[in-house]
Amino acid sequence: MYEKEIGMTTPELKPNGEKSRIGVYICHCGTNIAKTVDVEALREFAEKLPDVVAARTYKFVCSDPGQKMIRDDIQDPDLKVNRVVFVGCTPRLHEMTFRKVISEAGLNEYYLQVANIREHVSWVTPDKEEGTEKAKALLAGAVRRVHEHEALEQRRVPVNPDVLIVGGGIAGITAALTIADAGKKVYLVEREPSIGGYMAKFDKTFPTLDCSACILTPKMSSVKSHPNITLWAYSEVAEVDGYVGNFKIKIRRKPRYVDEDTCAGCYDCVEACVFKKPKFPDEFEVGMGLRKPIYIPFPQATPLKAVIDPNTCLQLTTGKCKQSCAEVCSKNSINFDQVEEIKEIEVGTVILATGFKAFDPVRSPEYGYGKYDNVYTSVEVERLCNAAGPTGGNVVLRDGTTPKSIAIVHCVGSRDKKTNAWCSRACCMYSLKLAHLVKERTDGEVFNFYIDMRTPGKSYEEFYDKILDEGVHFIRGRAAEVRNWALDEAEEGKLVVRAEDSMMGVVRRIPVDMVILSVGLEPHEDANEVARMFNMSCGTEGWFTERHPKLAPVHTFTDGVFIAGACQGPKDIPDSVSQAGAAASEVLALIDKGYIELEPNTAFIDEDKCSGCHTCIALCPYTAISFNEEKGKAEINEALCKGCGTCVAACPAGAAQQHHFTDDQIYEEIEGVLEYV
Amino acid sequence: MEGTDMKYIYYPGCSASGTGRGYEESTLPVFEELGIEMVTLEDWNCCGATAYMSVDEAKAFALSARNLALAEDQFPDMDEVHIVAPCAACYLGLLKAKKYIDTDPKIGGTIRKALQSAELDYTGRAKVRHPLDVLVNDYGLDKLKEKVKRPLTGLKVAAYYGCQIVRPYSDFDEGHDPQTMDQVLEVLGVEAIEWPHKTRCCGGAQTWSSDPFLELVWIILKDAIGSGGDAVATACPMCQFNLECFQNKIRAKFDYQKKIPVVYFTQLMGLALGIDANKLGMNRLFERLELPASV
Amino acid sequence: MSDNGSVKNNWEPRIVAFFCNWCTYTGADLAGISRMQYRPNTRVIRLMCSGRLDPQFIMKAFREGADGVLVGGCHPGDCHYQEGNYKALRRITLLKKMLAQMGIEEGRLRLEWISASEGDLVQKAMNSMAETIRELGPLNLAEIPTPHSHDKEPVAAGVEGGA
Amino acid sequence: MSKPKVGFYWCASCGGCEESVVDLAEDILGVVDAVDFVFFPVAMDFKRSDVEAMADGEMAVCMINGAIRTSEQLEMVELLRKKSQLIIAYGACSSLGGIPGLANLYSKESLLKAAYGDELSTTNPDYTLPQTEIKVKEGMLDLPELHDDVKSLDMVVDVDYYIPGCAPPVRLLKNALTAILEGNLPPKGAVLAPDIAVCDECSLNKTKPEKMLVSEYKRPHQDHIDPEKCLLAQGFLCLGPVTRQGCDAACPSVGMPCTGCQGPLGSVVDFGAKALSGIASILDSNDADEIAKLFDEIPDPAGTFYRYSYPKSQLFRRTNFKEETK
Repeated sequence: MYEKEIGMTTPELKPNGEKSRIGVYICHCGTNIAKTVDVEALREFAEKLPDVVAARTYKFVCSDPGQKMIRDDIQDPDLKVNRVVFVGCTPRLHEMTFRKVISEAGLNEYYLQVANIREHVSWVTPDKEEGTEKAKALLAGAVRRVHEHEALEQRRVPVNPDVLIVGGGIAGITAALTIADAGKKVYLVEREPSIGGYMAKFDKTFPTLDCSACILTPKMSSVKSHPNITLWAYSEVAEVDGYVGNFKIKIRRKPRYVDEDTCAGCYDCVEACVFKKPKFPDEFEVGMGLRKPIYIPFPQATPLKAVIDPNTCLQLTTGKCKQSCAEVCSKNSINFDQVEEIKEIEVGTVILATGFKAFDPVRSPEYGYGKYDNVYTSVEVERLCNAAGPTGGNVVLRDGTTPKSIAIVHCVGSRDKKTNAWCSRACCMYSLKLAHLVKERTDGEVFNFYIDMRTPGKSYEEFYDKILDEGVHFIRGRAAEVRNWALDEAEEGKLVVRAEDSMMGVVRRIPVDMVILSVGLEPHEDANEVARMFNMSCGTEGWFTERHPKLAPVHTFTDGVFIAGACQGPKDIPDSVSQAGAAASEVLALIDKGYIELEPNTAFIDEDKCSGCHTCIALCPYTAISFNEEKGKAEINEALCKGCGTCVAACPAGAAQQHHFTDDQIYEEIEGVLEYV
Repeated sequence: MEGTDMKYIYYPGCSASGTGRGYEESTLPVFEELGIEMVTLEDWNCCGATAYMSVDEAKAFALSARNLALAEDQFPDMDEVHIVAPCAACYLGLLKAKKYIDTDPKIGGTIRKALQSAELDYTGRAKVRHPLDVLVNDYGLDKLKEKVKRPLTGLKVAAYYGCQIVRPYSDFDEGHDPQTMDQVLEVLGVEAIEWPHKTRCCGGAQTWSSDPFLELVWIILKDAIGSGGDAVATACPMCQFNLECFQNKIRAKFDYQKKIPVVYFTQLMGLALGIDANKLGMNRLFERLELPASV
Repeated sequence: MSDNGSVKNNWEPRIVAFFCNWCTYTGADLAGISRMQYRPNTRVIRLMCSGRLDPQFIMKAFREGADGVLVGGCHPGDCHYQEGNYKALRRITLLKKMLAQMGIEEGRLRLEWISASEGDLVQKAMNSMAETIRELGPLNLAEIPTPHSHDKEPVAAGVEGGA
Repeated sequence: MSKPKVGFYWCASCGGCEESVVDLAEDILGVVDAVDFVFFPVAMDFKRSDVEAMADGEMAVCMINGAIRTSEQLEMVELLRKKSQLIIAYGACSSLGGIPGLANLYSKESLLKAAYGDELSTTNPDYTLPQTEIKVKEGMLDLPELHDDVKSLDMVVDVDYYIPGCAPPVRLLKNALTAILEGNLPPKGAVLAPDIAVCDECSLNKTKPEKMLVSEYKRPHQDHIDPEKCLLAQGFLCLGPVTRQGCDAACPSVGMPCTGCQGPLGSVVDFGAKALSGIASILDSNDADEIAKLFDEIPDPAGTFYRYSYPKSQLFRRTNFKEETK
């Protein structure tokens, strides 16, 4: 009963019992260190420290001979060095190098400690005597610390080869096909009833003016037919759990009220709907066209399935409808009782390709959008230009007449402190494209109001030249306002764009029939929630933050989660596609490797000491700590733990500890840096 | 007491006793009627407005800063001292000075030094407010509605804000399509007409010097009238002056026959609150305001 | 312990710094790479995150002869581990209050937010910390009495300075 | 064979430790059968001379409670150390310095001034302070001298074992006695109580929310305490998570927050600092000003986190510091 009832403080045993035999290797780093630190004095000092069996200096310890020097001491039958202190540059430079060196010599790589006397001493301390003294302190700290080091192994967790891709725009589609073609299983989740994103709305794409549908729709259908792709449209990510290699994700599938498996997309139900005429603003047509409560977003929609809008369907709103859609459906696919469904999937990696949102120009009232009928957004005009659009490709005003003069206002919701400070990158080019298309379709006068013309990209500038030759007018200066008010007869019944022409240095009033606002690209409102769900972050503007703006543009700070396309920042189609490719290959690289290596400096719980006080649990930013009810103890999932040690510092019982940063290791270092100098 | 439980400092500015007299003569009784307590800033000085600002910014800031410092001095134990500056130029001048002193260490340093030499100190407690801001955001339109004794039903007014009270430093209303004055007018029973030139330039001080600027005034008047306004309501002595005094010249220059009275929004408030027109300085108007029979 | 009791002219403050690996430690490396010279009084101990900082470390450092302790973490919102620096902030705020009661001047414990790109701030912090401590003088903790130290002379004598 | 001899002595303490012996209730008879009490000032009439008369190591064990503050206490414990094979620091004061230890936050001078000086409750016009000797008609008498600081027992003599608590729970006393009688003692220096915190044996622990975050700290008088819910979760500053168990969570289980009398766990080197870390970490705020404001509700951190262990803090105490005037 005794030990059980009276547990007690026993003096700490050193890890793995054996006695430390420490080797200290001091680097001159040419003159980088030797110049302001007396390395010889340092060596003599090191020799006298407890358990130090070898102390050597060398010009460049990181060089092959230097590395050999260390290996030899470890393997020397008399010296038997079993702990190594490297005294030189910052551990952030060569810790890995020397870990490799000592493990090659048969020592566990974590029996190494680095004393940083270059960045922290020789380069910042002019006085040699002072520098040497400080170096001694740091060296002693390292010697005392390495004494406490324990043998550790890097941990490997297998990577689940399945992949989740969020967002079915051109980026998501490209990534999905690339990965699926490589033989991996892909879940593609899209919020709208059909994939395709913005590209599906366009008529032509710059600078080649090739038909958007012609290049996109084949990809969409191969997504549908691909054996390795599970496509869930009209669905959203509801919950994310787990970590790189092993995510557990819940997908919310919104009810279509149409059985997706049986629906043939034959339009019979749409024809049969009790609403004889389309009556409600069509989302896909961004309000330019109308649809019925039951509809198919567009002819090439993927999946090509009907969907019922619960807010306008008589049956679903009032419960009173003769349900002619259901009657006519030969497949009995209509199901008014359909409810939301939650799918649980397990994947190893995730690509977010959630894209962007077009700026809502109501936020820039000076342009009169929503006030004047004939002020349109660029997206609306994309639909007007589209042969499959509401006007069959004719660019006409709301009253059906063809505009004789059109103004295209650049940078609406871009490069504007009042709304969005950034350049939306794609607008100049798509404005040029629209200029071409509306001119071609209306033969009217087209005026572009721009701040700067930005055409960086293969054959973009050439495209600009082409449009110039077509006789489109360009006025350099941000448009101040769009008003329906006439100063003279010429302006009567027109929209007047007022802008400073900064080339001529005058304010100009240009009366036109139609105004097209080239709206900028914005992050989605819920970008931050999505980021939080995946434990990553958004910049202040709301774009997803990449791990490194230059060297890791598709990585995020959450391992295993990648980003592609405009969700990372404004992008045109070519850039989105190439980023999607990059993200896909990062994913494939991880899958191909098959496992993830984790630094072993994770936290762990000494169960005998844990009283189950819960202090640590809420402190973990990675929800790596959970409470084991039957044991009544906290548990740390080492695969989730990133090794910050916050829980360790907080644990009131000292039951939580961190490998490679244990209390004892740090106490030793504290004593070391203070005791001898 | 009724009104807001806040206490405000009133900054008249030079125009209040000059061309803009009608503005003060209507603002003070209106605020009194509403029970909004307002005491005049003691020993106030020029706000350093537009002209000075363009000659010597630092000195202009210093002038404004002195007013801010005096205000803090006058209410030593308030966390925030709210200065109400009806004149758009004063409002902008004080606001601009405050912004730069608060945010630009260099300017802030210089100005504080200058103040110290006069044994004054500006801590940042002073806030600059426009009457519209106070009415809508502190006092509240609902409360104002209760106070209306004589709704100005049937009167159509073009609310004209001018540039200075909505751009670029103030944040109580939208910079290109402001609404606060329209809201106040609607509460008075007035129909605030929809028109695009609410914040268009009135020509500022230039109307004196050269004719082209008359066109600016003309655009505003023409649109106000064209959009069906019986009157233009302003919140700025300069705007009021420009829009009112040049109507003869404009009629001559652009051979345009129509006239329109240009009043301060506070004068309309006074009328709706049942204050006698002559006590609101409306007798000073060149173009008398005819109230519709419905009132 | 080495002698930190006597304030000679040549007395040099001894400061222990706990820097987080991702921001402040890297910032200190940058100071080095940029050859920014500063006083050598501070000895840096690397933690992965300022959130690992157990107040016991600070007490231990004082006991072992540090005259001051400097803590460096990422700026609020920038923590590599999302929120570790806030935990450090919570602990140090309360600890300072407690140390004051124990007669430890506020300046002897300092928390600084310094990012990886702010080598100049490391230099500043190192110098100004050294200056603060120099003005405050040595910490002079009483030796912890032991039966043996007590054999020599009544602990009381050496220890009590009084107010 | 003769029964093992046992001594019991008190230094700077309140007498509660003695009471805890009485808490043995009828079990005390068993104890009296098993051992001889040869020194027990509070209960039996033995004199210092009786102890001096003993041979060295004659006592099997001597339990000493109370902190060391006077020359007399020092002499006595040194004497007892000689005469006893085992010395057990009994209770919080002798193990850690205890409540008296908080006196180390102040200088002797200021304490005397407070006690004998011009406090409202004191009438001492010519400011007479405790003397070290006094003249009576029989001659001069020595009086104990007040040391400058308060020490735990192990700061003045070697201590073999510790029994924590204020006062020690009877269960720990029983276990210790049994262990001694059975000769079944752990290695020297052990604290004779389980090395795990109070929460582990606290009935309220299961009521803790999964995520322990506290929006504000309250003192018991500031709000209604729900005795069915974890006190810390309610925002009452309970030191159960830091404090060594053995008390059957006596206080929390009746709705009073734990104040830490059972002292630190084995792996803790500074009770106050560790307690502070746990308590500060779970305060649910990231805003510097708000954090400072919320901690105003802990007006006396030193007295809260070091209530029983100040002399055992890593700092022991600062010399030559300007203490805050009370």
